Amino acid sequence: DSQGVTDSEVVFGSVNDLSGIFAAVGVPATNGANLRFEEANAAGGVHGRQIRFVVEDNGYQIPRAMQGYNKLLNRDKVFGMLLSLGTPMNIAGFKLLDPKGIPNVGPLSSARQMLQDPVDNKFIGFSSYYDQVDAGVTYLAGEFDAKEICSMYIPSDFGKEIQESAVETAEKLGLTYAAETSHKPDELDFVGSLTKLKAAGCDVVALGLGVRQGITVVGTAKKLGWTDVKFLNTSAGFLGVVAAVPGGVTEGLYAAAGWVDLVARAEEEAPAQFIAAYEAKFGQPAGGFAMLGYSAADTVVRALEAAGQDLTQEAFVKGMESLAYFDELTDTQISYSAEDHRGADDIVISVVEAGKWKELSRQ
Amino acid sequence: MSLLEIKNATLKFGGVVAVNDLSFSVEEGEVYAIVGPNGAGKSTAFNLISRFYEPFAGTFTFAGNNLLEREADQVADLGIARTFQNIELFEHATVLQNLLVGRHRHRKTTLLEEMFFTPRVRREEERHREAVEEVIDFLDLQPYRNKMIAGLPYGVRKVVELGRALASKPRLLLLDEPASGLSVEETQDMRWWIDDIRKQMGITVLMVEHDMGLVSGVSDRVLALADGAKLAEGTPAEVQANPAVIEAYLGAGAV
Amino acid sequence: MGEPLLEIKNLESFYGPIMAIRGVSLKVDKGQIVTVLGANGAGKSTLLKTISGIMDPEKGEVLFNGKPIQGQEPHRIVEHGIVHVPEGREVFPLLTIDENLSLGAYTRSDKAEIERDREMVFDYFPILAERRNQEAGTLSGGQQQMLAIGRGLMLRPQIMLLDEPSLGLSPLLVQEIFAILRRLNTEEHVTMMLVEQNARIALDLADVGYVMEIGRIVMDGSADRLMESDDIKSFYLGHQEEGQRGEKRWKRKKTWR
Amino acid sequence: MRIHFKTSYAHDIRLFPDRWTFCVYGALLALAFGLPYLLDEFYLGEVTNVLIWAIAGLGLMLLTGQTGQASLGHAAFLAIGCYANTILIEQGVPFIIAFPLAGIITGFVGLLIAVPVLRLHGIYLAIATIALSVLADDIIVLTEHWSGGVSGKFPEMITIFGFEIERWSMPSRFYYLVLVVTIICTLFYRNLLRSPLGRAFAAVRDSEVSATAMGVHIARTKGKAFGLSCMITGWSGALMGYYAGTFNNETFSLVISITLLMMIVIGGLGSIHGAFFGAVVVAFLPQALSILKDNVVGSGVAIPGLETGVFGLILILFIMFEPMGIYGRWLKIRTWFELFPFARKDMFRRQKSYLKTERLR
Amino acid sequence: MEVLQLLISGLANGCVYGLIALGFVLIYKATEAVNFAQGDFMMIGAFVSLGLTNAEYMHLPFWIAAPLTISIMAVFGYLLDLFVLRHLFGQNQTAVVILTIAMGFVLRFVAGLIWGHEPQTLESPLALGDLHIGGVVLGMADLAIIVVTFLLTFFLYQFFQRTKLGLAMQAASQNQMAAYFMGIPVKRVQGLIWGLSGATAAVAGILFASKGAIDPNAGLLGIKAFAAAVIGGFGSLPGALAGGLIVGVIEPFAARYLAAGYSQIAPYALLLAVLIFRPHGLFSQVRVKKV
Ligand SMILES: Nc1ncnc2c1ncn2[C@@H]1O[C@H](COP(=O)(O)OP(=O)(O)OP(=O)(O)O)[C@@H](O)[C@H]1O
Ligand SMILES: Nc1ncnc2c1ncn2[C@@H]1O[C@H](COP(=O)(O)OP(=O)(O)OP(=O)(O)O)[C@@H](O)[C@H]1O
Ligand SMILES: [Mg+2]
Ligand SMILES: [Mg+2]
Repeated sequence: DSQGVTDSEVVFGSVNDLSGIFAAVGVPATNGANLRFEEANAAGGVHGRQIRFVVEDNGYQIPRAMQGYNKLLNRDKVFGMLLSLGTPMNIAGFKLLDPKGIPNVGPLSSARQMLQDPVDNKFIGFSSYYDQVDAGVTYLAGEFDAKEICSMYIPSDFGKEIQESAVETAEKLGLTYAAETSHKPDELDFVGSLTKLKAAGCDVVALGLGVRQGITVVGTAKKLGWTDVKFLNTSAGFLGVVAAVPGGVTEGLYAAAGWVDLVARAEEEAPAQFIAAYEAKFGQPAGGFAMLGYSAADTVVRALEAAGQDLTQEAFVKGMESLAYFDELTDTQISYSAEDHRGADDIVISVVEAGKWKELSRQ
Repeated sequence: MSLLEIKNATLKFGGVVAVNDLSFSVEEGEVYAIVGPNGAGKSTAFNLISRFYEPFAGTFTFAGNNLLEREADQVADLGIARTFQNIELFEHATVLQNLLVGRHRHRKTTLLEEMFFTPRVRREEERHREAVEEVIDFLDLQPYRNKMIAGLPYGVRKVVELGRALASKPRLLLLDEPASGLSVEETQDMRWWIDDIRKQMGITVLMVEHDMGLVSGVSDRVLALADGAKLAEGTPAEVQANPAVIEAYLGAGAV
Repeated sequence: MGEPLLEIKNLESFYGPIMAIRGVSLKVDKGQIVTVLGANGAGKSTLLKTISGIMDPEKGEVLFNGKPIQGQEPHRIVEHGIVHVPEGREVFPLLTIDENLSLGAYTRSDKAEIERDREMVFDYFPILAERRNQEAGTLSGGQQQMLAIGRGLMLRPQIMLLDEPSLGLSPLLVQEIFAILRRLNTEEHVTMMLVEQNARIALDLADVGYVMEIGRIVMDGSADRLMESDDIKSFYLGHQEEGQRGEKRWKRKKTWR
Repeated sequence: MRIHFKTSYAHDIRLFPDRWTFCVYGALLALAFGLPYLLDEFYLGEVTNVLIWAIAGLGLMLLTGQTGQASLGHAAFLAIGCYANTILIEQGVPFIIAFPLAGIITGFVGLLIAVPVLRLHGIYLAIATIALSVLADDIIVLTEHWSGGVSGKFPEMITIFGFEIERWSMPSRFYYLVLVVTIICTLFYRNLLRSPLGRAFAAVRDSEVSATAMGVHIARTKGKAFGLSCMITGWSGALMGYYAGTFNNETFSLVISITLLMMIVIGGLGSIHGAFFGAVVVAFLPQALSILKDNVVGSGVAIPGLETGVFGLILILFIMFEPMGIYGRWLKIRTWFELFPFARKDMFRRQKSYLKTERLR
Repeated sequence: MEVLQLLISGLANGCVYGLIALGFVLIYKATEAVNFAQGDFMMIGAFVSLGLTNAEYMHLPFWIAAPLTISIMAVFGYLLDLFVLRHLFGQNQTAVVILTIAMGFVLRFVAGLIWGHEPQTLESPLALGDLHIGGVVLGMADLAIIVVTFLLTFFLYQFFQRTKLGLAMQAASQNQMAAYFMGIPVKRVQGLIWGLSGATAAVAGILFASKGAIDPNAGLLGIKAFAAAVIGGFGSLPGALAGGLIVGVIEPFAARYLAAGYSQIAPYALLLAVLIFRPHGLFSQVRVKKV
């Protein structure tokens, strides 16, 4: 018998950051998921079960996250985890989830470790930062004949993964890894770092920074008159607001991510519908992470449907592994199987043009 | 040899010469008083002995030890205890705890023993308590034993400070204005205490005081300071009769 | 004499659960000097603090010119013209003497007069003039006391509450200060309430005296009458102490208990 | 009011002033040992967490409450304890040795760090320790070889002579381990307080000049306080590592340091009780708010960050109305009952109080 | 040229720290309390100006919004003192520290509630245009920050040094009781200083938001500004500026010339170094007590 499921209810949990430095990711994502679950519940639930989504705020601190897990696992007795944020938090959580076979779906971390062994109960929605940088650098190298690869990163698991990927991709492609700079999350001036990278003659700079910092970096480079360089963001900086910074500051910024930007497709049917529904409910414009949250919840709903009336964790995992569909909202093909626990395999390269992300290529 | 010998001590603060080529010595077993106008450098002399200040020049010898080779906290180990003009007690502790800190220089136990509170620590503690209780009895502090310093009136604090210095069983006791802020009656008590400290406990006393009644009552010798330098020295009567002292310090209508 | 400038009715003050003033009533007439005597911990300082608003009374009234002022913020009380020169100096240690004195004149705006008063204070205490740019915290104890008194004078008060002004002062200065107080009283008609351990000189200066014990007033009367009282003589003036206590160290019981 | 008749000096030196207190604490201890039979896994986990925080609180309390040195960098020492313990165990040192050693190592590191920063006071010390907290993060990344860097470490299962303890699969065993460490630390703390060193701590806190005049070496005493404080904190850190199951450079962040300081102030500076009261507030209140929210507005995200906001608000109100911390309030309540029915209504009204500069040392 | 560029950007950068540090120092100078929420004050100031200026909110002209923001924050600071901090009057300063830390939680929560968590950019005229002076580039916002910071420091310094109120504030911080004895309305004076520091935070916020994007966590910058204030010797206004500039300038140079992994440590390592050699900052106001 699996915990967290009755005839009338199934409980999903999430350990998230709603008040800390990654609240800009956690809040819209959980909002998006809630939107999808409400729709499902309003339609009578899945196989007659209402979905309850319990979100614990950890303010991006591991001790608080562990308390969140304690509550979700031992008190709320969740059936599965969805959209949990933060690499270290997720990894810590695996130790508790794995013995009970509790599925962890769509973590808000694109670290490679999200699919560590045992893989059976883990599902990620999109490609890892590592693959994103790989694809991005490869693309830019091909398009612009870039030779010197560099990176700017926060020395955290997130930043380090991007840096490692930049190093290894450069090596793989026979390019030089020219220079790198590291930063604190509260740093606000990048003239020194950019001067260094410029002096090193960087052609491509992979960014493993906070959202706010990414914007400043690109703006500062422009100001310094350094224009013959391509900055490459990952999914962590792939946001509408980044493209829409007034004054065209971020014009020409590249990003490699697992999905296609929402705002750029605001006219299309599925995104338009979602944007309207989200604004109506939360009073704030929908962004990329809201979309991710919605899409991840949608995956869960589909998997629950596929799992059938007799819901157990094994059945749910089977359900997940049977999914293969085109997600109009993210504009990607999502497919899971027993061997493949990653939903969307595509990596989309986009660039900011006229205040919007424009899709360039898909890999 | 004198117990405390100070030779040619000088200390300046910027342009102010607080102590100016001052020499004096205190003999074992006597009560030696320093008087002088406000700002004469009396407290500064004490602070020099306590090693709070580094002198510009001069030698300081206590019982054959060169004080200048010691750090401020080692002065107490030599057996010099003091009180302060403005009262410096441990405000957030009880009278008892304050007095027990006075025993610090007699501490024999190590950190590790104290963490486990070994029987030796317990025995030592009881010894300290006994010593402190003697002081409490001596100074009539029983009613205040477990009171917080923060709530005590000025006069009692003065006595507690004296007690804390006594608890360390010093050889030399430095008292900075022990009777200021005390009533006549309390000053009387202070006088007896100082007498007993000298006679019964055999502690040498060096004190700064403005109450000439007390000074002439207890001290064997008096040093009058002015502008950091010696103005007069001698028995209380001699000093009080010295015209320079009357002029600079006592005033015409001297009590 | 005249009408009471300051009148205290049945005042009670507490430090948490401890009752420090237990129903004190007294009167200070305009132009009078009143002294409050009492042993340690009698509550003299507490009484002054309650008048100047540093402490809130639990019960009772403080009337100034007939109007109740108890429980007001201390700065309001200063504005009425009541100045408290506290026990233990309480100077501003990191400010210079000059700045300390300027703060004494905080409530005033008559620049020329302020400068005159500053000169007056420097006149009383020449050492302060000499050290006018020294930080007050580095002054000697007695010098700080002078500064505290001088700063109080800068306020041009109607009534001064003086808590042990002679604390730590040399005998010469004690005489000088009391002479200054007398001059202020006769020339400027400053009313004074004086708490002193040096009872002889206080009674000498004062018109009226009160004696406090454990938060109560146990005796009052004109200074001359008090000076004659046996209890006062033996406990506060230390008269026949020598003879009586002598070697016996025996204490006489106070008769008012 | 209970009256103690003391018949010997030993009376004052005892752990418990009278039989009644002895009984109260005895009962408390019995309850603590019986807890695994009374609580479910969730609450037992929370209690364990509270105790771990309380140990850290004891550590900081020794430094801040007893010695008056505010530290905003104690998360760094949690980290050192945690890493030292794990690395030692990875090197094959058995837990029973590695764990105490981890605390001692932390204490030594604390002592080393204390040497240069001991000349600092108040706010300056606080900021220097903030710098430590911030640097710890980077140092962990730079020493990746030992620390595992950003990928972090996973403490192995604890075995004491073959007896296995694990936080998640055996919550009550882990609880007992934490409880025992708590009791030991509390006893150390109590013992220090009633011996000369504890008094020297208080002396340094209240007046450095007169402590010096009494023969207390200020720097050495502060150094000892720092070392002891770090030692206890290190133990707490090691336990925290087990509780989390994994840790990396981001685990022991500045936020944790700040939370720790907040905890002891809320609990009541300068008392053992305060560390425990504070731990309950800081470690359990957010959880309680979360549960409350589930019950009131339902699970899911009604207002993002609501718990944190409410938590902040509660702290503000708390400090506003009880700046002496919970222990202060506790004392008042106790006095009220002891005096019953003679307590005056306004007996605990705050008399006006005034501050003086701390820029003079 | 490169060095000059680094220096100039460092200055502008340091002025931001300096501005926040000024807020810390103001409060400390007048109350000896430390406002750990100063960075969050700045964040709120930035959001208020953004809320007044940006098109999707109130859309007021910037030059009206800016003074309005400053007034709003001044009032906010004063009211905060009136309704919250006054309860702690005369209490140990650690209580104030904890209170302001908790206030930071609440302010971040409120900001997130009103303005969301995604980074936003102020539509400020200062954000546009750069100055090119012989190869060195300086943004308009940077220039504004440098000028405003120096002016503000100068005026505040004069205020404390020259005016009666400034002197009274210093007195109130050194001995509250004695200040009352002088007739200084200590509580009101403290309220004023909180108002003043609110206004300073607003200035910092507006300039900061003109320079880059803001989100509710922008206030975390306060920690570094706090360090800057300490380097300067907490309690000295020119010291705050100097500390800010030192931290600000060291950063670009460290980033330029040190290896990745080490460069971001530089400001904190410097801080420790300064404290070890000058335990109470460059312009120290800490004294040994005379006994
Ligand atoms: N740290 C200092 N800086 C500058 N001047 C100082 C310092 N300490 C003391 N002085 C000056 O040195 C002189 C002597 O001071 P000291 O305290 O020794 O006087 P004192 O004889 O004890 O006077 P009192 O009887 O008033 O206590 C005074 O003029 C004082 O202003
Ligand atoms: N802060 C405090 N907390 C608790 N009790 C206090 C406090 N201050 C004073 N008391 C108590 O109040 C009583 C009166 O004290 P007060 O200072 O008014 O005495 P005093 O007559 O001025 O004595 P002294 O001559 O020593 O200055 C004393 O018994 C004292 O114990
Ligand atoms: Mg002196
Ligand atoms: Mg008094």
